[in-house]
Amino acid sequence: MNYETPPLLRLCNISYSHPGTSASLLQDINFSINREHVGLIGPNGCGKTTLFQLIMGLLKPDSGTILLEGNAVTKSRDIKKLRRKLGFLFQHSDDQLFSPTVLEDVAFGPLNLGLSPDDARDVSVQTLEQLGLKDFEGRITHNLSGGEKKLVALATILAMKPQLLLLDEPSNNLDPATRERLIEILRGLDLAHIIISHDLDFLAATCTTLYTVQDGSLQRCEQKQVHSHEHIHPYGDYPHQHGT
Amino acid sequence: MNYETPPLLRLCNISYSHPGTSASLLQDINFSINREHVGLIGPNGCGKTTLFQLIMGLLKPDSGTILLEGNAVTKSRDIKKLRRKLGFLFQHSDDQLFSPTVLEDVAFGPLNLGLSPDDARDVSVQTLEQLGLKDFEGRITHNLSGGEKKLVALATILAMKPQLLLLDEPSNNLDPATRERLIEILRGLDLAHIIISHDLDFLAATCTTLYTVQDGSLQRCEQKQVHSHEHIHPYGDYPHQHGT
Amino acid sequence: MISEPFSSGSTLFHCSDARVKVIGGTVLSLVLATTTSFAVAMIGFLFTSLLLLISRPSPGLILKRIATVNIFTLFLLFSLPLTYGGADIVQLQYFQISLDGMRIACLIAIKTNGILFCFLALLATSSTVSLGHALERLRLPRKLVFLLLFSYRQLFVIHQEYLRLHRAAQLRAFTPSNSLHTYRTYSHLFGMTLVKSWNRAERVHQAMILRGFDGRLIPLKQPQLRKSDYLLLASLLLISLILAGFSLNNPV
Amino acid sequence: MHISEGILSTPVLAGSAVLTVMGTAVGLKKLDYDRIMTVSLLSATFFVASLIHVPIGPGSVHLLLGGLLGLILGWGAFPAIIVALFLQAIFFQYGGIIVLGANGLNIAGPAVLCGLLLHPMLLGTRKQQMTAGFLAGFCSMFFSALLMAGALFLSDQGFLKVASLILASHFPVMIVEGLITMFVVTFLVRVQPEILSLTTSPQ
Ligand SMILES: Nc1ncnc2c1ncn2[C@@H]1O[C@H](COP(=O)(O)OP(=O)(O)OP(=O)(O)O)[C@@H](O)[C@H]1O
Ligand SMILES: Nc1ncnc2c1ncn2[C@@H]1O[C@H](COP(=O)(O)OP(=O)(O)OP(=O)(O)O)[C@@H](O)[C@H]1O
Ligand SMILES: [Mg+2]
Ligand SMILES: [Mg+2]
Repeated sequence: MNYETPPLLRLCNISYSHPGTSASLLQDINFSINREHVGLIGPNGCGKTTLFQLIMGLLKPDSGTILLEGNAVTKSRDIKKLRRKLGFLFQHSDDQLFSPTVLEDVAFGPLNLGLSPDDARDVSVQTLEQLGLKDFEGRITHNLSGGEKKLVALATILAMKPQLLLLDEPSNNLDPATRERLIEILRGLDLAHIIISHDLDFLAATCTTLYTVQDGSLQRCEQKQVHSHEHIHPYGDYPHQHGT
Repeated sequence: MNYETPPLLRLCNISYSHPGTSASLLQDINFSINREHVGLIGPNGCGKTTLFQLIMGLLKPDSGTILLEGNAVTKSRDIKKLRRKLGFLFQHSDDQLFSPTVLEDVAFGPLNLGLSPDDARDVSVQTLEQLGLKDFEGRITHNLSGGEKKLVALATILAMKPQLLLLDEPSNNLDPATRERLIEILRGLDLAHIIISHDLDFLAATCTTLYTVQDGSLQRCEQKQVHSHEHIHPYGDYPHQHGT
Repeated sequence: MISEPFSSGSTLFHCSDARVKVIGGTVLSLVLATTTSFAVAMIGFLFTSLLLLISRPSPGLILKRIATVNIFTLFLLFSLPLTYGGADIVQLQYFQISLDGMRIACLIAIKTNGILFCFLALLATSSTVSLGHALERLRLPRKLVFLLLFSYRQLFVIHQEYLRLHRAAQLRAFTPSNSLHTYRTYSHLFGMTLVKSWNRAERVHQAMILRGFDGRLIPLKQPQLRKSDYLLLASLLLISLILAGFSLNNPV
Repeated sequence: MHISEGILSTPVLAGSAVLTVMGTAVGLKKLDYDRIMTVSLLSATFFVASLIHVPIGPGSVHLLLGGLLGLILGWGAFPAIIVALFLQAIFFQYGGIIVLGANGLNIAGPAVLCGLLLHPMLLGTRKQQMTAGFLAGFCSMFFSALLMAGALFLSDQGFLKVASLILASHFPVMIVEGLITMFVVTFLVRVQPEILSLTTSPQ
């Protein structure tokens, strides 16, 4: 047992409440992930985004430890290291993009990691190509459509070569076509991920394990056999999708 | 035929393109509504929100007329009258709430309509109660959660007693419970509405007619009989919903 | 974060009409600001300290505010005696200490804090919104009051927007340093915030006119002046008048 | 950059208050209700700038960006800055009510002046735009510091040395303000030029 390599990320007894609130939002969260594809569901305001912020070191847990490859993340050096290995896609892409053009935005992370401007550009161009955003380099980020922004935000993260993706409601506000494309992309990446979503079909297509946050605790859903239930609505002839 | 009362709202041959763009976004839109419950679908960026802005007089059509109860809306007096009868719920509630507290925000419209502060307060309190937001009066609007903001934004509109609601993606970012509540509320209101949404189940629950915007034109979907198709995904035992 | 920590409470000042506090506070501050008399400044300082005590602010916060304001006062207290010059010079080893400079620095320290206490006790005990409406009823230009109320309302939204962008930069390994890259990054963060505000302005404006807005903000609460308000105003004005009289008769 | 209460002499307070009232009046007069929302939001954004700390040498300074506001709003920057200063007084007790006139004049005056004078340069080449941006940031800060020093000196001749000390200590800040304003200007030119009134926006 002791000779096993520790998991990439592990949460031990994490508890948290927002300053100024009395009841604790998250209680004794235990969780570990190595190379899995995990989905995370739960009602609005139950603390899903907060959990991601705790993991990324944007919030400090009231108690408990976060372990990266077996080492507790405590000092700001550790947090920096953790942030290099984990990529966090925000719930709102608008909050994530701030450079004038797409290329500059994608190259921002690699530049901060110490790459030369030329290398940073190469990495960025590659990443954009990988996501099918080849001609986007010169586009003004602010003018992109919602779906395009989401994909570019994903590119800014992938360009930093993370080992684990934290995606916060990635399929929100996407039209069916863009949503399909995102599913294809996520399946094509050979990366561990945790996806928050209210869209169960999206999770079914991208994840193998599902957790729920409810009343402050994180629980793994029993993996029952695939269920099938009937489903009725009008206008079934219009090309449609469930759960956008 | 000529003795019939004209419909509440009617669009005749409306065409529009955003200034600076060459291709026209919307072309020859014809549409009328009286007391129906209408759903509106279409891909991202096809001009659904733009159509609402045209109706509300926030944008001026390149050609075509808008008729309110049979009278063309041209002068600013007509537009004012139209804006009293139609309530527009924005895609982003953040843009719609601008007063410090919920009560002040809801009372803003009634005050502008000339109600005395006391009457405006009464109307607002009533509206909030109707939406199940009774204890929200003193809350600071910018601290509300996304779902709460949406409901308060709806209250600000209902407080002005409109005859037709234009709702732009009202179910976005709502959790299943809040979404259900919104459906209940919309069904409980005895008001005509047009709802933009990517969420077909939501539309099925709240609308009787469905239109699509595609390639600039507005088309009514043929109302086929209710269809049923099988539907498979894992974790079916978790209480779930399709299309959030 | 931005907040108005002193505006909530139930003391005499929290319950008083904002118009009364604006007038009384401004007149009293004006007397203190223009006086050159040590005695008047001192009496005024003691009086406003009393006012501050009555408003019962939270001690930790109030000390912090007083400390920030007094950084400059401290700078003057150290620098003026060395640089002021004048006739009264005391030689202290290598330093020439100007007694005039010392006197001026002390006077400034007393006046600064006196006015600060007056502000904290009278104005900071009202919310910005009620101050805004008070200013409008005191006949300040309507457009100016509108600017005040609306920038106040949007402040929090814009600040949070900036903070989220800043956080996104941090998560992408951004570490500030003395470099062009750092300055460019801050410019982009701020520029994006600006662009968003600009576009939000249009949408919020639309939301307002859709709800019948025509340039006038109608307050929901129309506070009525009570007896205690008149009493407070009268006593503040009386004290100011007495101090002003003293101040004119004793220029030093 | 703010002068606190209790330092300036009565004539200086009165004189600057009069000028500030005049500047605000002009700004308000040129402002119609269609633009007032934009000015409110920019005023709030200007306030937020003062919460942004950028590193400089071993420490950090907060931004002012008055020159930028001047470029964007012209005379409208005057009331916008006054409102932001009033809010700063309420929230942080920077400055105060009685010195609002002096602080307003010191900051808004140069901002409007630089904005109006340099705006035509924005219509030129990229290099000219960058120069205009840098100068707007640098000069508005320089004149603000100069006015501040002047206000101190006019209040009491004995403040001469302290005032020049303050002026000198602001030089690095002027350079940072210049650089940041320059970068923000090029950002706006690329992302949304109508903010700088470089293209006719649909009104
Ligand atoms: N900075 C904060 N201070 C106080 N409370 C906060 C703060 N941020 C979030 N909250 C509250 O904490 C709760 C959890 O928020 P969180 O964003 O984690 O929810 P979520 O599960 O991501 O919800 P959603 O599905 O709507 O995104 C909410 O009730 C929210 O109002
Ligand atoms: N002010 C504007 N100037 C120029 N183009 C604009 C403007 N506003 C919107 N557009 C463009 O017009 C198109 C239609 O926008 P609209 O917001 O109506 O789409 P939508 O159907 O509501 O999409 P979504 O489902 O994403 O909300 C988009 O391509 C958008 O980029
Ligand atoms: Mg969330
Ligand atoms: Mg839309």
